[in-house]
Amino acid sequence: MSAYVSKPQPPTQDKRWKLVDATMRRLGHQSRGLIETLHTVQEAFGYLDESALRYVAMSLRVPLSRAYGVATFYHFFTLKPAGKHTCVVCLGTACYIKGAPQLLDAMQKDLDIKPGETTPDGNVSLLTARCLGSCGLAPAVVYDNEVAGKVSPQSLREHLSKWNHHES
Amino acid sequence: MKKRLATVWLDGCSGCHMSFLDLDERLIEVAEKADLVYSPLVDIKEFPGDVDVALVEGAVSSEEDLHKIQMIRRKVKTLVSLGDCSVTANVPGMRNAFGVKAVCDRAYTENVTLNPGTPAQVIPRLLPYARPIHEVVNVDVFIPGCPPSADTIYYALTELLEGRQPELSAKTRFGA
Amino acid sequence: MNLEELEQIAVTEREAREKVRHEVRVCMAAGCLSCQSQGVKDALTAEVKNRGLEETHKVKGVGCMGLCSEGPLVATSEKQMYKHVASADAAALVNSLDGEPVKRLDCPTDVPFFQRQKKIVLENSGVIDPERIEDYIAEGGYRAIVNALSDMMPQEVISEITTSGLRGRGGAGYPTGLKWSTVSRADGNPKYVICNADEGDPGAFMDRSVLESDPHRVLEGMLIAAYAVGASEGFIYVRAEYPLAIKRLKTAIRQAERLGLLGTNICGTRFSFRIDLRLGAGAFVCGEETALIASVEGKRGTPRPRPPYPAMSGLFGQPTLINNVETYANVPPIIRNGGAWYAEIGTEKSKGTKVFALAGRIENTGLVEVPMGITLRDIVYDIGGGIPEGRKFKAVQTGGPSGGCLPADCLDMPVDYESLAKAGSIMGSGGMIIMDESSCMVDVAKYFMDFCMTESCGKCVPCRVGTYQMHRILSAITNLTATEPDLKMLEELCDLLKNTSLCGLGQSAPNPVVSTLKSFAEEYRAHIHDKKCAAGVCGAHENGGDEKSKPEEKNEARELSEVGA
Amino acid sequence: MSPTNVVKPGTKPVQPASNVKTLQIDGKDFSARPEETILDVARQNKIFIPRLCELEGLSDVGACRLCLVEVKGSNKLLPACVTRVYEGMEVTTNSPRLAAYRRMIIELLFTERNHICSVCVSNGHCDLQWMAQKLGLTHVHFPYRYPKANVDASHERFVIDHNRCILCTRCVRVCDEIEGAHVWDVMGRGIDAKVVTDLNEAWGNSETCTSCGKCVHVCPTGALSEKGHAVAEMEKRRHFLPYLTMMRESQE
Repeated sequence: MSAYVSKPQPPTQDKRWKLVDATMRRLGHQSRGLIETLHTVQEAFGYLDESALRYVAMSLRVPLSRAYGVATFYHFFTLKPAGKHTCVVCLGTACYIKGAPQLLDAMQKDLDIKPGETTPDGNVSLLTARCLGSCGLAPAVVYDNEVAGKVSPQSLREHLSKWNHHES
Repeated sequence: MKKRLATVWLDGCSGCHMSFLDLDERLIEVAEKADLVYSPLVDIKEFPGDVDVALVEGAVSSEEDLHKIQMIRRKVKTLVSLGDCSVTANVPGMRNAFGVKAVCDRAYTENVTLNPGTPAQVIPRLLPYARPIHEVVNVDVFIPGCPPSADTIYYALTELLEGRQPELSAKTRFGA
Repeated sequence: MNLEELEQIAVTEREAREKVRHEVRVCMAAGCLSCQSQGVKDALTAEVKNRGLEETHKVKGVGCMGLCSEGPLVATSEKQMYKHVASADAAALVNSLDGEPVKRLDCPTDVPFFQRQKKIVLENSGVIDPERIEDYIAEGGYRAIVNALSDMMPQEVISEITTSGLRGRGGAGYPTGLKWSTVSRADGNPKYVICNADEGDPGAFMDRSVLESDPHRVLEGMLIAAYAVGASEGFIYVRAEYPLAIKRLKTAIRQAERLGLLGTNICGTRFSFRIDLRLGAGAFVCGEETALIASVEGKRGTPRPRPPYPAMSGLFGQPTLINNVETYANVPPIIRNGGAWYAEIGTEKSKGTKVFALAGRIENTGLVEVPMGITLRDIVYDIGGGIPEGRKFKAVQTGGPSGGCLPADCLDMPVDYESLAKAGSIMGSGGMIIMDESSCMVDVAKYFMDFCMTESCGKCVPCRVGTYQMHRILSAITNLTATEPDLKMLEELCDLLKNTSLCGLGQSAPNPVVSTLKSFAEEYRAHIHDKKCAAGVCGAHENGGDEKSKPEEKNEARELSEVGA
Repeated sequence: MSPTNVVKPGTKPVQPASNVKTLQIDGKDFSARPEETILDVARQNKIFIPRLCELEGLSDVGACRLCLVEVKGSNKLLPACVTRVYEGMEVTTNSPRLAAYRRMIIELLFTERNHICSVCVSNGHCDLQWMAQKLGLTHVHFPYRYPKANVDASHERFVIDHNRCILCTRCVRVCDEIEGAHVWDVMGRGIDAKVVTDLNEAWGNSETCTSCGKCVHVCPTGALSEKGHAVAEMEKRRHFLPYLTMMRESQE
């Protein structure tokens, strides 16, 4: 009982927990701040692991299963760390019409990963987005945090090979 | 003119046939109305033509089942799906979530010391899924139950032999 | 802050502008930013600085100019527009300001794409710097709320909105005035105002553009709404996928707070209102108002049955007004110019203008604002410039996953809420995807069903399992393995989902299927009976990468989605 | 018709009826208090309306869609469990159209997971199975999905078999609203949604579960069961629910 009621401690000494704490403080440590807090955790750590979910749930007095339910309901949150690079292929209607499926095919052929997966070496994660809102530039891809428009399978391959040569 | 009746055993435990035999003395009554022209209970090898009513027990699990049920559908006026295996795939369908390979490996390779390996001959090849027969051919009457009781089968059969459509939902259900 | 102080800011800003001889506006909305417009702006700024022209030449980052496919776009105060501008063009552009325009970069503005538009919501887009509140004020911004606070009763504000005939721009077209008046009459304190900026339609980017180009307009619309219904707290629920919009909204809120336009006792009145952002986290269903409310409350975004409607019992059980970005963006001009002025634009039942995002197989992709009642043909061929590469128009998809595909014989139909609904689609939030003969309509229907299946929240049975079953059938059709009974089953499921699903997502999920079945039935028949796809999209080759099966392995076609952990 | 004493959770204890609404259900006249739902009135008067997610004593979610009824003047079908009565309301609880929709919804539930009645602990005591028969279902004409779903038997007394779960969320609600532990919730979404305990850990390791067993007994199918029961032996006991609700309300 007392363990539950006393103030939860961050899982590690990591400074980034201060950011998370700040968000929770701003939201008055209320359960309604769960999603905002998870956004902060995801931004700070790149993903939500069990200890993070537990800490946030305890701090905001949200049942564990509800925190887990929320974290898995929204596609923006991930429970696993992403690769060093991320490649987000937009699958919005405009991009679909203009050849996004072919981009995915190319990715799958070259890297042998499906959307949502990371290459075994942890270098590249392939993600899909429902719509980046860059429909005028269809098909669009986000390389790390940079949006690229009118992407062809060839230009996609060029970009991927850059990642593979430089850093892996 | 007596009706021509057949019973068929696909992938099932034969429990539905046992339940059919539980008609007991009513079998004589049935025999007065219909000739049993094909059945695992009688010694006839070829499925004959012009069958009025066929009761089919079991799911469609193998290439042989598939071939059989398609052939039977062509030769039968009223095809009856008898029992949960033919209506829902039931227990034979429990392998569906795992895939054929895993199931065969478990049965023929893992934990087997003598000649491990899935037999390639004699045994008909399994289809990727064990399926209810109505997913493969058109079915006219459904009698769910595991097995349907003798009373249910009797009711359905007498109605069908009299040319009426039985109303079965009040008499039986999945798992009954 | 009062009207005089506001006017003072506007005057100061305008005087500063007058000192500038040339203004060079570089588009800094997401579309152009993704083609390196930041570099263009930096190059131009450096060029001006190097030549020591900072006094007379001003380089300004502005919002969306509309023609996203030609970006980066640059415009000058001399009304010259340039397309595909690169950093290397900076010197040439600066030279041209006092001479001849740069011919090779010229983007003509006397074409229908610009001429046929009527800008109300987008009036400041591409003109003002979205990160400076003074720029918005100089264009008459915040005058509507300051005026309303001093001269109008809340009831009068609502009555102006009612007179204007404004209807919800999020899709369903519910009369805005009626909604406001319901919330204002509802018992309960506090009341909330929510702005739905969770633009989730795949193929729509109107709201993002408004937020990125003119965020203060949305804040002012919300302020007016809050005053009208008696709310003291507001939330903007914005997609986390829109980082730039979020950044500009945060800036805008901070600036408005600093000037006392947000906060307590605004303009010295008893009206207080604060706005907070809530970030969406990637769930289309959160566009549904009860799901959105659940999400703002920090819960899973699942809808609940209505009634009670949010107007009576919404956020935290309190009366809540929810409108979308474009609806709020229409409010300041209506209050400024009067409801009657607005009601003169558009058709009898659909007033005002609508912003559409044109995309797909069309020459001019980008953002356009047109009066209601314009025909689809005018939008596609005149404004949109028609279909590229001399191909033939096949269909236009409106309303996203909740909408439908309209064939060529609908082209002369006026664009308004009723006509679109009658034709089997919906206005939706404003995405318009144009398709030519290279698109297979069954494949398009499958694409939208895939979307609805993954976005289904899973609460109600018809939507959760029905979308799965429909997607399975559509996959079979596009794999050329489906049979006639599959088609019958598909129609049954359309009817079931429409009539029994809990929320709008499930109820409208069949629309893309129903509309393509109606207008392109022969394509379905060709797939099922002749095993042919005229567009060459379906069949042997894998598309979308989501099919594990090959056509010859019919029995494998059923996907096995992992449920177990 | 006599008004009932049962009060839905989530609604305030009712003041003496200030006004009474009269309505018609299937052509017969009834009266009800304004806070009552169509289902309340139907239940008091022994009119059958099918439903699976609803359970007396728990809050209503309107999720299974089986209780949809036709109301004159409304172009939409309305869920009886959450739709309040109003004066002059005319309700039709059954029609060929409603019957067809209800059958399809039950069929969809059967296709969603692996419901093998013949080997289920709840065979013969299952709300889904019973409802299917009641609605005249003899087979499922939509293809089955055959998902791979797991069974968690880590709890010392109980088992959850996800093959049988229909996501009615009764377990989630009873644990939250009655027991107050909120061990259960739903994870994921759409067809991949699933009930979980805590952070999707083994039930037996749950720090929050009080092992009270309420979830097991409100579960409509064989998804939640007590250990030690063979096929068809798991009978659910739900009499505690209205009692607990009543006692809780009398304390307030």
